[in-house]
Amino acid sequence: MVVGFSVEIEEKQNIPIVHINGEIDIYTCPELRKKLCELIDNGSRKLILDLENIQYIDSTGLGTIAHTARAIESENGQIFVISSKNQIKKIFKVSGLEKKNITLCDTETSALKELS
Amino acid sequence: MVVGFSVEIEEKQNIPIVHINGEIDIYTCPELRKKLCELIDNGSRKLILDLENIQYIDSTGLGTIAHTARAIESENGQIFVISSKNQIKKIFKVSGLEKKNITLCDTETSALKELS
Amino acid sequence: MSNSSLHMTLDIPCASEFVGVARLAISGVATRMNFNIEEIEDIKISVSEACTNVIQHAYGNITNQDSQRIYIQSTIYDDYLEIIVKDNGEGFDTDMLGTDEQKEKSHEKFGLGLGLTFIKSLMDDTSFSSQKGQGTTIKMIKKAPVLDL
Amino acid sequence: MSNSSLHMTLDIPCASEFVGVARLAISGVATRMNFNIEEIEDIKISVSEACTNVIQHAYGNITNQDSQRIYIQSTIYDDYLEIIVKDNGEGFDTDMLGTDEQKEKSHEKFGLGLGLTFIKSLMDDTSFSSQKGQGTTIKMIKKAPVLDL
Ligand SMILES: Nc1ncnc2c1ncn2[C@@H]1O[C@H](COP(=O)(O)OP(=O)(O)O)[C@@H](O)[C@H]1O
Ligand SMILES: Nc1ncnc2c1ncn2[C@@H]1O[C@H](COP(=O)(O)OP(=O)(O)O)[C@@H](O)[C@H]1O
Repeated sequence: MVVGFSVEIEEKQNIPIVHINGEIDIYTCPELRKKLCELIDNGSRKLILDLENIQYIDSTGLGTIAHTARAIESENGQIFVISSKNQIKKIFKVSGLEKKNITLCDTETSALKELS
Repeated sequence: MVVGFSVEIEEKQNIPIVHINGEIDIYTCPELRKKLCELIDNGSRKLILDLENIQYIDSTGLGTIAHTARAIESENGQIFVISSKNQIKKIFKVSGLEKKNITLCDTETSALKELS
Repeated sequence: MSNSSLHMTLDIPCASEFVGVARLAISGVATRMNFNIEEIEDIKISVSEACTNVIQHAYGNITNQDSQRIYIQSTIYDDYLEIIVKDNGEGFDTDMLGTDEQKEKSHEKFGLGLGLTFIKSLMDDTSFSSQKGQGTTIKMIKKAPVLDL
Repeated sequence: MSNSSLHMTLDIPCASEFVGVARLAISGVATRMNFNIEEIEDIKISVSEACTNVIQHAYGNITNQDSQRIYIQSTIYDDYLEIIVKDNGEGFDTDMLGTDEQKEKSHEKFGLGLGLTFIKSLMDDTSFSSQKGQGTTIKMIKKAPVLDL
Protein backbone atom coordinates (compact mmCIF):
# COMPACT_ATOMS: atom_id res chain seq x y z
CA MET A 1 0.00 0.00 0.00
CA VAL A 2 1.09 3.51 -0.81
CA VAL A 3 0.27 5.84 2.07
CA GLY A 4 -0.50 9.53 1.64
CA PHE A 5 2.21 11.99 2.63
CA SER A 6 1.57 14.44 5.45
CA VAL A 7 3.54 16.82 7.65
CA GLU A 8 1.94 17.90 10.91
CA ILE A 9 3.34 20.24 13.50
CA GLU A 10 2.73 19.97 17.22
CA GLU A 11 4.36 22.10 19.90
CA LYS A 12 5.75 20.81 23.22
CA GLN A 13 7.86 22.84 25.66
CA ASN A 14 7.91 25.58 23.00
CA ILE A 15 9.63 23.25 20.58
CA PRO A 16 7.95 22.33 17.30
CA ILE A 17 7.65 18.60 16.77
CA VAL A 18 7.29 17.82 13.07
CA HIS A 19 5.39 14.55 12.59
CA ILE A 20 5.99 13.16 9.12
CA ASN A 21 3.89 10.39 7.59
CA GLY A 22 4.45 8.42 4.42
CA GLU A 23 7.40 8.30 2.07
CA ILE A 24 10.07 11.03 1.95
CA ASP A 25 11.51 11.07 -1.57
CA ILE A 26 12.11 13.51 -4.40
CA TYR A 27 8.34 13.73 -4.95
CA THR A 28 7.30 14.57 -1.40
CA CYS A 29 10.41 16.51 -0.31
CA PRO A 30 9.26 19.92 -1.58
CA GLU A 31 6.32 19.86 0.84
CA LEU A 32 8.56 18.94 3.78
CA ARG A 33 11.10 21.60 2.77
CA LYS A 34 8.38 24.25 2.67
CA LYS A 35 7.12 23.38 6.17
CA LEU A 36 10.64 23.39 7.63
CA CYS A 37 11.42 26.76 6.00
CA GLU A 38 8.26 28.23 7.49
CA LEU A 39 9.28 27.10 10.98
CA ILE A 40 12.71 28.65 10.60
CA ASP A 41 11.31 31.85 9.14
CA ASN A 42 9.06 32.05 12.18
CA GLY A 43 12.11 31.92 14.44
CA SER A 44 12.41 28.27 15.48
CA ARG A 45 16.01 27.29 16.15
CA LYS A 46 15.39 23.91 17.79
CA LEU A 47 13.29 21.36 15.94
CA ILE A 48 12.23 17.79 16.53
CA LEU A 49 11.55 15.69 13.42
CA ASP A 50 9.47 12.63 14.17
CA LEU A 51 10.26 9.95 11.57
CA GLU A 52 8.60 7.09 13.48
CA ASN A 53 5.75 6.87 10.99
CA ILE A 54 7.59 7.25 7.74
CA GLN A 55 7.69 4.26 5.41
CA TYR A 56 10.69 5.42 3.42
CA ILE A 57 13.48 8.00 3.30
CA ASP A 58 16.46 8.42 0.97
CA SER A 59 19.22 10.96 0.30
CA THR A 60 16.70 13.55 -0.85
CA GLY A 61 15.12 13.49 2.60
CA LEU A 62 18.47 13.57 4.37
CA GLY A 63 19.47 16.47 2.09
CA THR A 64 16.43 18.44 3.19
CA ILE A 65 17.19 17.80 6.85
CA ALA A 66 20.87 18.71 6.33
CA HIS A 67 20.01 21.98 4.58
CA THR A 68 17.63 22.95 7.36
CA ALA A 69 20.29 22.15 9.96
CA ARG A 70 22.85 24.20 8.06
CA ALA A 71 20.50 27.18 7.85
CA ILE A 72 20.26 27.41 11.65
CA GLU A 73 23.79 26.26 12.49
CA SER A 74 25.32 29.70 12.97
CA GLU A 75 22.63 30.56 15.51
CA ASN A 76 23.16 27.43 17.58
CA GLY A 77 20.17 25.80 15.96
CA GLN A 78 19.73 22.05 16.43
CA ILE A 79 17.66 19.29 14.93
CA PHE A 80 16.65 16.15 16.80
CA VAL A 81 15.49 13.27 14.67
CA ILE A 82 13.30 10.62 16.26
CA SER A 83 13.57 7.14 14.84
CA SER A 84 13.92 3.73 16.38
CA LYS A 85 14.22 1.96 13.03
CA ASN A 86 17.55 0.35 12.19
CA GLN A 87 17.28 1.13 8.49
CA ILE A 88 17.03 4.86 9.18
CA LYS A 89 19.86 4.78 11.71
CA LYS A 90 21.94 2.98 9.12
CA ILE A 91 21.53 5.58 6.38
CA PHE A 92 22.16 8.42 8.84
CA LYS A 93 25.41 6.69 9.71
CA VAL A 94 26.36 6.24 6.04
CA SER A 95 25.58 9.91 5.36
CA GLY A 96 27.83 11.20 8.14
CA LEU A 97 25.25 13.85 9.02
CA GLU A 98 25.08 13.00 12.69
CA LYS A 99 28.39 14.73 13.41
CA LYS A 100 26.83 18.13 12.83
CA ASN A 101 23.96 19.78 14.66
CA ILE A 102 21.74 16.79 13.96
CA THR A 103 21.10 14.23 16.70
CA LEU A 104 19.30 10.90 16.40
CA CYS A 105 17.03 9.86 19.29
CA ASP A 106 15.01 6.71 19.83
CA THR A 107 11.97 8.42 21.36
CA GLU A 108 10.25 11.78 21.63
CA THR A 109 10.82 11.71 25.38
CA SER A 110 14.56 11.39 25.03
CA ALA A 111 14.64 14.16 22.41
CA LEU A 112 12.70 16.51 24.69
CA LYS A 113 15.00 15.63 27.59
CA GLU A 114 18.10 16.45 25.55
CA LEU A 115 16.60 19.79 24.57
CA SER A 116 15.54 20.98 28.02
CA MET B 1 4.93 -3.64 1.52
CA VAL B 2 4.56 -7.11 0.18
CA VAL B 3 3.59 -9.51 2.92
CA GLY B 4 4.50 -13.19 2.96
CA PHE B 5 1.75 -15.66 2.14
CA SER B 6 0.66 -18.17 4.75
CA VAL B 7 -2.20 -20.58 5.38
CA GLU B 8 -2.76 -21.74 8.95
CA ILE B 9 -5.40 -24.12 10.19
CA GLU B 10 -7.06 -23.93 13.59
CA GLU B 11 -9.93 -26.08 14.81
CA LYS B 12 -12.98 -24.85 16.75
CA GLN B 13 -16.10 -26.92 17.48
CA ASN B 14 -14.58 -29.60 15.22
CA ILE B 15 -14.61 -27.20 12.28
CA PRO B 16 -11.34 -26.24 10.59
CA ILE B 17 -10.81 -22.50 10.41
CA VAL B 18 -8.40 -21.67 7.61
CA HIS B 19 -6.58 -18.41 8.38
CA ILE B 20 -5.07 -16.94 5.23
CA ASN B 21 -2.49 -14.15 5.26
CA GLY B 22 -1.12 -12.10 2.37
CA GLU B 23 -2.20 -11.95 -1.26
CA ILE B 24 -4.27 -14.65 -2.95
CA ASP B 25 -3.42 -14.62 -6.64
CA ILE B 26 -2.25 -17.00 -9.36
CA TYR B 27 1.14 -17.24 -7.63
CA THR B 28 -0.06 -18.15 -4.14
CA CYS B 29 -3.21 -20.10 -5.09
CA PRO B 30 -1.51 -23.48 -5.54
CA GLU B 31 -0.52 -23.48 -1.85
CA LEU B 32 -4.04 -22.60 -0.74
CA ARG B 33 -5.51 -25.21 -3.08
CA LYS B 34 -3.23 -27.87 -1.64
CA LYS B 35 -4.24 -27.09 1.96
CA LEU B 36 -7.94 -27.11 1.12
CA CYS B 37 -7.62 -30.43 -0.72
CA GLU B 38 -5.89 -31.95 2.30
CA LEU B 39 -8.75 -30.89 4.58
CA ILE B 40 -11.33 -32.39 2.27
CA ASP B 41 -9.31 -35.58 1.82
CA ASN B 42 -9.26 -35.87 5.60
CA GLY B 43 -13.05 -35.76 5.66
CA SER B 44 -13.91 -32.14 6.42
CA ARG B 45 -17.24 -31.12 4.92
CA LYS B 46 -17.69 -27.78 6.66
CA LEU B 47 -14.91 -25.22 6.41
CA ILE B 48 -14.42 -21.67 7.58
CA LEU B 49 -12.08 -19.52 5.47
CA ASP B 50 -10.83 -16.48 7.36
CA LEU B 51 -10.00 -13.75 4.81
CA GLU B 52 -9.76 -10.93 7.39
CA ASN B 53 -5.99 -10.68 7.01
CA ILE B 54 -5.62 -11.00 3.28
CA GLN B 55 -4.40 -7.96 1.38
CA TYR B 56 -5.68 -9.07 -1.99
CA ILE B 57 -7.86 -11.62 -3.75
CA ASP B 58 -8.94 -12.00 -7.38
CA SER B 59 -10.79 -14.49 -9.57
CA THR B 60 -8.03 -17.07 -9.11
CA GLY B 61 -8.76 -17.09 -5.37
CA LEU B 62 -12.51 -17.19 -5.89
CA GLY B 63 -11.98 -20.03 -8.37
CA THR B 64 -10.13 -22.05 -5.75
CA ILE B 65 -12.88 -21.46 -3.19
CA ALA B 66 -15.54 -22.34 -5.77
CA HIS B 67 -13.84 -25.58 -6.76
CA THR B 68 -13.51 -26.61 -3.13
CA ALA B 69 -17.17 -25.85 -2.53
CA ARG B 70 -18.16 -27.85 -5.60
CA ALA B 71 -16.11 -30.84 -4.47
CA ILE B 72 -18.11 -31.15 -1.23
CA GLU B 73 -21.48 -29.98 -2.55
CA SER B 74 -22.97 -33.42 -3.12
CA GLU B 75 -22.23 -34.35 0.50
CA ASN B 76 -23.89 -31.26 1.95
CA GLY B 77 -20.55 -29.59 2.37
CA GLN B 78 -20.48 -25.88 3.08
CA ILE B 79 -17.91 -23.10 3.10
CA PHE B 80 -18.19 -20.01 5.28
CA VAL B 81 -16.04 -17.10 4.26
CA ILE B 82 -15.19 -14.49 6.88
CA SER B 83 -14.60 -11.00 5.63
CA SER B 84 -15.80 -7.61 6.76
CA LYS B 85 -14.14 -5.77 3.86
CA ASN B 86 -16.39 -4.14 1.29
CA GLN B 87 -14.02 -4.84 -1.59
CA ILE B 88 -14.18 -8.57 -0.95
CA LYS B 89 -17.95 -8.55 -0.52
CA LYS B 90 -18.16 -6.69 -3.81
CA ILE B 91 -16.22 -9.25 -5.85
CA PHE B 92 -18.14 -12.12 -4.26
CA LYS B 93 -21.29 -10.38 -5.39
CA VAL B 94 -19.96 -9.86 -8.93
CA SER B 95 -18.90 -13.52 -9.11
CA GLY B 96 -22.34 -14.84 -8.16
CA LEU B 97 -20.73 -17.53 -5.99
CA GLU B 98 -22.73 -16.73 -2.90
CA LYS B 99 -25.82 -18.45 -4.26
CA LYS B 100 -24.22 -21.87 -3.88
CA ASN B 101 -22.89 -23.57 -0.77
CA ILE B 102 -20.70 -20.57 0.01
CA THR B 103 -21.79 -18.08 2.66
CA LEU B 104 -20.17 -14.75 3.52
CA CYS B 105 -19.97 -13.76 7.21
CA ASP B 106 -18.65 -10.64 8.88
CA THR B 107 -17.05 -12.40 11.85
CA GLU B 108 -15.80 -15.77 13.01
CA THR B 109 -18.42 -15.76 15.74
CA SER B 110 -21.28 -15.42 13.30
CA ALA B 111 -19.80 -18.13 11.06
CA LEU B 112 -19.53 -20.55 13.99
CA LYS B 113 -23.07 -19.69 15.07
CA GLU B 114 -24.44 -20.46 11.59
CA LEU B 115 -22.61 -23.78 11.60
CA SER B 116 -23.77 -25.03 14.99
CA MET C 1 -2.52 17.07 -25.61
CA SER C 2 0.42 14.72 -25.64
CA ASN C 3 0.57 12.44 -22.68
CA SER C 4 3.59 10.35 -23.42
CA SER C 5 5.23 12.23 -20.57
CA LEU C 6 2.81 10.39 -18.27
CA HIS C 7 3.21 7.03 -19.92
CA MET C 8 4.66 3.94 -18.26
CA THR C 9 5.58 0.58 -19.79
CA LEU C 10 6.28 -2.56 -17.82
CA ASP C 11 7.54 -5.67 -19.55
CA ILE C 12 7.51 -8.81 -17.38
CA PRO C 13 7.96 -12.53 -17.97
CA CYS C 14 4.79 -14.54 -18.45
CA ALA C 15 5.15 -16.09 -15.01
CA SER C 16 2.85 -16.11 -12.02
CA GLU C 17 5.43 -14.67 -9.62
CA PHE C 18 5.50 -11.43 -11.63
CA VAL C 19 1.79 -10.64 -11.48
CA GLY C 20 2.37 -9.07 -8.06
CA VAL C 21 5.02 -6.81 -9.60
CA ALA C 22 2.49 -5.54 -12.16
CA ARG C 23 0.00 -4.94 -9.37
CA LEU C 24 2.48 -2.96 -7.29
CA ALA C 25 3.61 -0.81 -10.22
CA ILE C 26 0.07 0.01 -11.29
CA SER C 27 -0.98 0.81 -7.72
CA GLY C 28 1.89 3.32 -7.62
CA VAL C 29 0.57 5.03 -10.74
CA ALA C 30 -3.01 5.01 -9.48
CA THR C 31 -1.99 6.55 -6.17
CA ARG C 32 -0.51 9.51 -8.01
CA MET C 33 -3.92 10.12 -9.55
CA ASN C 34 -5.65 10.36 -6.18
CA PHE C 35 -7.82 7.31 -6.71
CA ASN C 36 -9.20 6.13 -3.37
CA ILE C 37 -8.30 2.80 -1.81
CA GLU C 38 -11.30 1.01 -3.25
CA GLU C 39 -10.67 2.31 -6.78
CA ILE C 40 -7.00 1.30 -6.51
CA GLU C 41 -8.16 -2.20 -5.54
CA ASP C 42 -10.43 -2.30 -8.60
CA ILE C 43 -7.49 -1.35 -10.82
CA LYS C 44 -5.12 -3.85 -9.19
CA ILE C 45 -7.60 -6.69 -9.62
CA SER C 46 -8.27 -5.78 -13.27
CA VAL C 47 -4.57 -5.69 -14.16
CA SER C 48 -4.04 -8.99 -12.34
CA GLU C 49 -6.92 -10.62 -14.17
CA ALA C 50 -5.53 -9.52 -17.51
CA CYS C 51 -2.03 -10.81 -16.62
CA THR C 52 -3.48 -14.05 -15.25
CA ASN C 53 -5.27 -14.58 -18.56
CA VAL C 54 -2.02 -14.16 -20.45
CA ILE C 55 -0.34 -16.73 -18.20
CA GLN C 56 -3.22 -19.18 -18.45
CA HIS C 57 -4.21 -18.83 -22.07
CA ALA C 58 -1.89 -16.82 -24.31
CA TYR C 59 1.18 -18.94 -24.93
CA GLY C 60 -0.30 -22.43 -24.87
CA ASN C 61 1.61 -24.01 -27.75
CA ILE C 62 4.55 -21.64 -27.95
CA THR C 63 7.58 -23.32 -26.48
CA ASN C 64 10.19 -20.56 -26.47
CA GLN C 65 9.89 -19.40 -22.87
CA ASP C 66 12.08 -16.35 -23.37
CA SER C 67 9.67 -14.75 -25.79
CA GLN C 68 6.67 -15.24 -23.50
CA ARG C 69 6.17 -11.76 -22.11
CA ILE C 70 3.40 -9.61 -20.69
CA TYR C 71 3.42 -5.91 -21.60
CA ILE C 72 1.60 -3.53 -19.29
CA GLN C 73 1.21 0.07 -20.35
CA SER C 74 -0.47 2.86 -18.45
CA THR C 75 -1.09 6.46 -19.40
CA ILE C 76 -2.40 9.15 -17.09
CA TYR C 77 -4.89 11.49 -18.73
CA ASP C 78 -6.61 14.47 -17.17
CA ASP C 79 -9.77 12.60 -16.40
CA TYR C 80 -8.94 8.93 -16.68
CA LEU C 81 -6.26 6.27 -16.40
CA GLU C 82 -5.76 4.04 -19.42
CA ILE C 83 -4.20 0.62 -18.98
CA ILE C 84 -3.26 -1.78 -21.76
CA VAL C 85 -2.22 -5.40 -21.17
CA LYS C 86 -0.76 -7.07 -24.25
CA ASP C 87 0.75 -10.40 -25.23
CA ASN C 88 2.26 -11.84 -28.41
CA GLY C 89 0.59 -15.18 -27.87
CA GLU C 90 -1.72 -17.39 -29.88
CA GLY C 91 -4.65 -15.06 -29.80
CA PHE C 92 -8.21 -16.39 -29.89
CA ASP C 93 -11.56 -15.89 -31.51
CA THR C 94 -13.30 -13.23 -29.41
CA ASP C 95 -16.66 -14.30 -30.86
CA MET C 96 -16.55 -17.37 -28.66
CA LEU C 97 -16.63 -15.25 -25.48
CA GLY C 98 -19.82 -15.97 -23.53
CA THR C 99 -20.57 -19.17 -25.45
CA ASP C 100 -21.07 -22.54 -23.80
CA GLU C 101 -17.97 -23.89 -25.49
CA GLN C 102 -15.84 -21.20 -23.86
CA LYS C 103 -17.40 -21.78 -20.44
CA GLU C 104 -16.60 -25.46 -20.70
CA LYS C 105 -13.01 -24.72 -21.67
CA SER C 106 -12.67 -22.29 -18.77
CA HIS C 107 -13.82 -24.94 -16.31
CA GLU C 108 -11.39 -27.49 -17.69
CA LYS C 109 -8.57 -25.07 -17.00
CA PHE C 110 -9.72 -24.51 -13.40
CA GLY C 111 -11.13 -21.10 -14.33
CA LEU C 112 -14.63 -19.79 -13.82
CA GLY C 113 -14.77 -17.44 -16.76
CA LEU C 114 -14.65 -14.69 -14.17
CA GLY C 115 -11.55 -12.78 -15.30
CA LEU C 116 -13.18 -10.68 -18.01
CA THR C 117 -16.39 -10.36 -15.98
CA PHE C 118 -14.38 -8.84 -13.13
CA ILE C 119 -12.54 -6.43 -15.39
CA LYS C 120 -15.77 -5.28 -17.02
CA SER C 121 -17.50 -4.68 -13.72
CA LEU C 122 -14.55 -3.01 -11.95
CA MET C 123 -13.39 -0.69 -14.74
CA ASP C 124 -15.36 2.05 -16.52
CA ASP C 125 -14.56 0.93 -20.04
CA THR C 126 -12.96 -2.18 -21.50
CA SER C 127 -12.11 -3.19 -25.03
CA PHE C 128 -10.66 -6.42 -26.18
CA SER C 129 -8.90 -7.35 -29.38
CA SER C 130 -7.27 -10.57 -30.37
CA GLN C 131 -5.92 -12.06 -33.54
CA LYS C 132 -5.05 -15.71 -34.06
CA GLY C 133 -1.28 -16.01 -34.15
CA GLN C 134 -0.75 -12.33 -33.30
CA GLY C 135 -1.69 -12.05 -29.67
CA THR C 136 -4.26 -10.36 -27.51
CA THR C 137 -4.67 -6.80 -26.25
CA ILE C 138 -7.01 -5.62 -23.56
CA LYS C 139 -7.52 -1.92 -22.97
CA MET C 140 -9.22 -0.67 -19.83
CA ILE C 141 -10.13 2.73 -18.55
CA LYS C 142 -10.83 3.95 -15.04
CA LYS C 143 -12.27 7.43 -14.69
CA ALA C 144 -10.30 9.77 -12.48
CA PRO C 145 -11.78 10.74 -9.16
CA VAL C 146 -13.70 14.00 -9.22
CA LEU C 147 -12.07 16.13 -6.55
CA ASP C 148 -14.18 18.32 -4.28
CA LEU C 149 -12.58 21.75 -4.48
CA MET D 1 22.02 -20.16 -18.25
CA SER D 2 19.58 -17.81 -19.93
CA ASN D 3 17.71 -15.62 -17.52
CA SER D 4 15.66 -13.50 -19.82
CA SER D 5 12.70 -15.44 -18.50
CA LEU D 6 13.32 -13.65 -15.19
CA HIS D 7 13.94 -10.26 -16.69
CA MET D 8 11.77 -7.18 -16.11
CA THR D 9 11.89 -3.80 -17.83
CA LEU D 10 10.15 -0.69 -16.55
CA ASP D 11 10.10 2.46 -18.62
CA ILE D 12 8.85 5.55 -16.77
CA PRO D 13 8.82 9.28 -17.42
CA CYS D 14 11.65 11.29 -15.93
CA ALA D 15 9.35 12.78 -13.30
CA SER D 16 9.50 12.71 -9.54
CA GLU D 17 6.01 11.24 -9.11
CA PHE D 18 7.14 8.05 -10.86
CA VAL D 19 10.10 7.21 -8.60
CA GLY D 20 7.66 5.59 -6.19
CA VAL D 21 6.39 3.37 -9.03
CA ALA D 22 9.95 2.14 -9.68
CA ARG D 23 10.36 1.49 -5.97
CA LEU D 24 7.16 -0.54 -5.77
CA ALA D 25 7.95 -2.62 -8.85
CA ILE D 26 11.46 -3.46 -7.68
CA SER D 27 10.24 -4.33 -4.19
CA GLY D 28 7.87 -6.80 -5.82
CA VAL D 29 10.75 -8.46 -7.64
CA ALA D 30 12.95 -8.49 -4.53
CA THR D 31 10.20 -10.09 -2.47
CA ARG D 32 10.09 -12.99 -4.88
CA MET D 33 13.77 -13.60 -4.17
CA ASN D 34 13.21 -13.93 -0.42
CA PHE D 35 15.27 -10.87 0.48
CA ASN D 36 14.46 -9.78 4.03
CA ILE D 37 12.79 -6.48 4.86
CA GLU D 38 16.07 -4.66 5.44
CA GLU D 39 17.59 -5.89 2.18
CA ILE D 40 14.45 -4.88 0.30
CA GLU D 41 14.80 -1.40 1.83
CA ASP D 42 18.43 -1.24 0.64
CA ILE D 43 17.32 -2.15 -2.87
CA LYS D 44 14.44 0.35 -2.87
CA ILE D 45 16.70 3.18 -1.74
CA SER D 46 19.35 2.33 -4.33
CA VAL D 47 16.86 2.29 -7.20
CA SER D 48 15.35 5.55 -5.97
CA GLU D 49 18.75 7.21 -5.75
CA ALA D 50 19.55 6.19 -9.30
CA CYS D 51 16.18 7.47 -10.57
CA THR D 52 16.54 10.68 -8.55
CA ASN D 53 19.93 11.27 -10.20
CA VAL D 54 18.36 10.90 -13.62
CA ILE D 55 15.68 13.44 -12.71
CA GLN D 56 18.16 15.89 -11.22
CA HIS D 57 21.07 15.59 -13.59
CA ALA D 58 20.47 13.63 -16.78
CA TYR D 59 18.33 15.80 -19.03
CA GLY D 60 19.51 19.29 -18.08
CA ASN D 61 19.58 20.95 -21.49
CA ILE D 62 17.33 18.61 -23.39
CA THR D 63 13.97 20.27 -23.89
CA ASN D 64 11.87 17.53 -25.45
CA GLN D 65 10.02 16.30 -22.37
CA ASP D 66 8.54 13.28 -24.15
CA SER D 67 11.93 11.71 -24.73
CA GLN D 68 13.05 12.10 -21.12
CA ARG D 69 12.68 8.61 -19.77
CA ILE D 70 14.11 6.40 -17.07
CA TYR D 71 14.65 2.71 -17.90
CA ILE D 72 14.82 0.27 -15.01
CA GLN D 73 15.78 -3.31 -15.73
CA SER D 74 16.05 -6.15 -13.28
CA THR D 75 17.14 -9.73 -13.74
CA ILE D 76 16.88 -12.47 -11.16
CA TYR D 77 19.89 -14.79 -11.11
CA ASP D 78 20.39 -17.82 -8.90
CA ASP D 79 22.50 -15.98 -6.39
CA TYR D 80 21.97 -12.30 -7.03
CA LEU D 81 19.60 -9.64 -8.29
CA GLU D 82 20.94 -7.34 -11.00
CA ILE D 83 19.38 -3.92 -11.49
CA ILE D 84 20.21 -1.46 -14.25
CA VAL D 85 19.00 2.15 -14.30
CA LYS D 86 19.58 3.90 -17.60
CA ASP D 87 18.89 7.26 -19.21
CA ASN D 88 19.49 8.78 -22.65
CA GLY D 89 20.54 12.09 -21.17
CA GLU D 90 23.57 14.32 -21.46
CA GLY D 91 25.93 11.97 -19.69
CA PHE D 92 28.88 13.27 -17.70
CA ASP D 93 32.54 12.80 -17.11
CA THR D 94 32.77 10.08 -14.45
CA ASP D 95 36.34 11.15 -13.67
CA MET D 96 34.96 14.17 -11.88
CA LEU D 97 33.20 12.00 -9.27
CA GLY D 98 34.67 12.69 -5.85
CA THR D 99 36.35 15.94 -6.90
CA ASP D 100 35.76 19.28 -5.18
CA GLU D 101 34.22 20.68 -8.34
CA GLN D 102 31.57 17.96 -8.30
CA LYS D 103 30.83 18.45 -4.60
CA GLU D 104 30.29 22.15 -5.19
CA LYS D 105 27.96 21.44 -8.08
CA SER D 106 26.03 18.94 -5.96
CA HIS D 107 25.48 21.52 -3.23
CA GLU D 108 24.27 24.12 -5.70
CA LYS D 109 21.60 21.69 -6.81
CA PHE D 110 20.48 21.05 -3.23
CA GLY D 111 22.23 17.67 -3.26
CA LEU D 112 24.78 16.31 -0.84
CA GLY D 113 26.62 14.04 -3.20
CA LEU D 114 25.03 11.23 -1.20
CA GLY D 115 23.18 9.37 -3.96
CA LEU D 116 26.06 7.29 -5.26
CA THR D 117 27.52 6.91 -1.75
CA PHE D 118 24.25 5.36 -0.62
CA ILE D 119 24.06 3.01 -3.57
CA LYS D 120 27.64 1.85 -3.05
CA SER D 121 27.15 1.18 0.62
CA LEU D 122 23.74 -0.50 0.32
CA MET D 123 24.42 -2.75 -2.68
CA ASP D 124 27.05 -5.48 -3.04
CA ASP D 125 28.46 -4.30 -6.33
CA THR D 126 27.98 -1.14 -8.40
CA SER D 127 29.31 -0.06 -11.75
CA PHE D 128 28.78 3.23 -13.47
CA SER D 129 29.19 4.20 -17.07
CA SER D 130 28.41 7.47 -18.77
CA GLN D 131 29.14 9.03 -22.11
CA LYS D 132 28.68 12.69 -22.94
CA GLY D 133 25.68 13.02 -25.23
CA GLN D 134 24.77 9.34 -24.88
CA GLY D 135 23.47 8.99 -21.37
CA THR D 136 24.31 7.22 -18.16
CA THR D 137 23.93 3.64 -16.98
CA ILE D 138 24.31 2.39 -13.46
CA LYS D 139 24.39 -1.32 -12.76
CA MET D 140 23.97 -2.65 -9.25
CA ILE D 141 23.98 -6.08 -7.74
CA LYS D 142 22.52 -7.37 -4.50
CA LYS D 143 23.52 -10.86 -3.45
CA ALA D 144 20.65 -13.24 -2.85
CA PRO D 145 19.92 -14.28 0.70
CA VAL D 146 21.54 -17.57 1.70
CA LEU D 147 18.68 -19.74 2.89
CA ASP D 148 19.09 -21.98 5.90
CA LEU D 149 17.91 -25.35 4.77
N1 LIG E 1 -4.57 -13.19 -23.31
C1 LIG E 1 -5.33 -14.19 -23.79
N2 LIG E 1 -4.87 -15.04 -24.75
C2 LIG E 1 -5.64 -16.04 -25.23
N3 LIG E 1 -6.90 -16.28 -24.82
C3 LIG E 1 -7.44 -15.48 -23.88
C4 LIG E 1 -6.69 -14.40 -23.31
N4 LIG E 1 -7.48 -13.77 -22.40
C5 LIG E 1 -8.66 -14.43 -22.40
N5 LIG E 1 -8.65 -15.48 -23.28
C6 LIG E 1 -9.78 -16.40 -23.58
O1 LIG E 1 -10.97 -15.83 -23.03
C7 LIG E 1 -11.61 -16.75 -22.15
C8 LIG E 1 -12.32 -16.02 -21.03
O2 LIG E 1 -11.40 -15.47 -20.09
P1 LIG E 1 -11.85 -15.20 -18.59
O3 LIG E 1 -13.13 -14.45 -18.60
O4 LIG E 1 -10.73 -14.52 -17.91
O5 LIG E 1 -12.11 -16.63 -17.96
P2 LIG E 1 -11.10 -17.78 -17.50
O6 LIG E 1 -9.72 -17.21 -17.53
O7 LIG E 1 -11.57 -18.14 -16.14
O8 LIG E 1 -11.28 -18.88 -18.50
C9 LIG E 1 -10.50 -17.67 -21.69
O9 LIG E 1 -10.99 -18.93 -21.28
C10 LIG E 1 -9.61 -17.77 -22.92
O10 LIG E 1 -10.11 -18.74 -23.83
N1 LIG F 1 22.11 9.99 -14.49
C1 LIG F 1 23.04 11.01 -14.42
N2 LIG F 1 23.19 11.86 -15.45
C2 LIG F 1 24.09 12.88 -15.38
N3 LIG F 1 24.87 13.10 -14.31
C3 LIG F 1 24.77 12.28 -13.23
C4 LIG F 1 23.83 11.19 -13.23
N4 LIG F 1 23.95 10.55 -12.05
C5 LIG F 1 24.91 11.21 -11.35
N5 LIG F 1 25.41 12.25 -12.05
C6 LIG F 1 26.48 13.16 -11.63
O1 LIG F 1 27.14 12.58 -10.52
C7 LIG F 1 27.15 13.48 -9.41
C8 LIG F 1 27.11 12.73 -8.11
O2 LIG F 1 25.82 12.15 -7.89
P1 LIG F 1 25.31 11.84 -6.41
O3 LIG F 1 26.37 11.09 -5.69
O4 LIG F 1 24.00 11.17 -6.52
O5 LIG F 1 25.15 13.26 -5.73
P2 LIG F 1 24.03 14.41 -5.91
O6 LIG F 1 22.94 13.86 -6.75
O7 LIG F 1 23.61 14.75 -4.52
O8 LIG F 1 24.76 15.53 -6.60
C9 LIG F 1 25.98 14.40 -9.65
O9 LIG F 1 26.15 15.65 -9.01
C10 LIG F 1 25.97 14.52 -11.17
O10 LIG F 1 26.86 15.51 -11.60
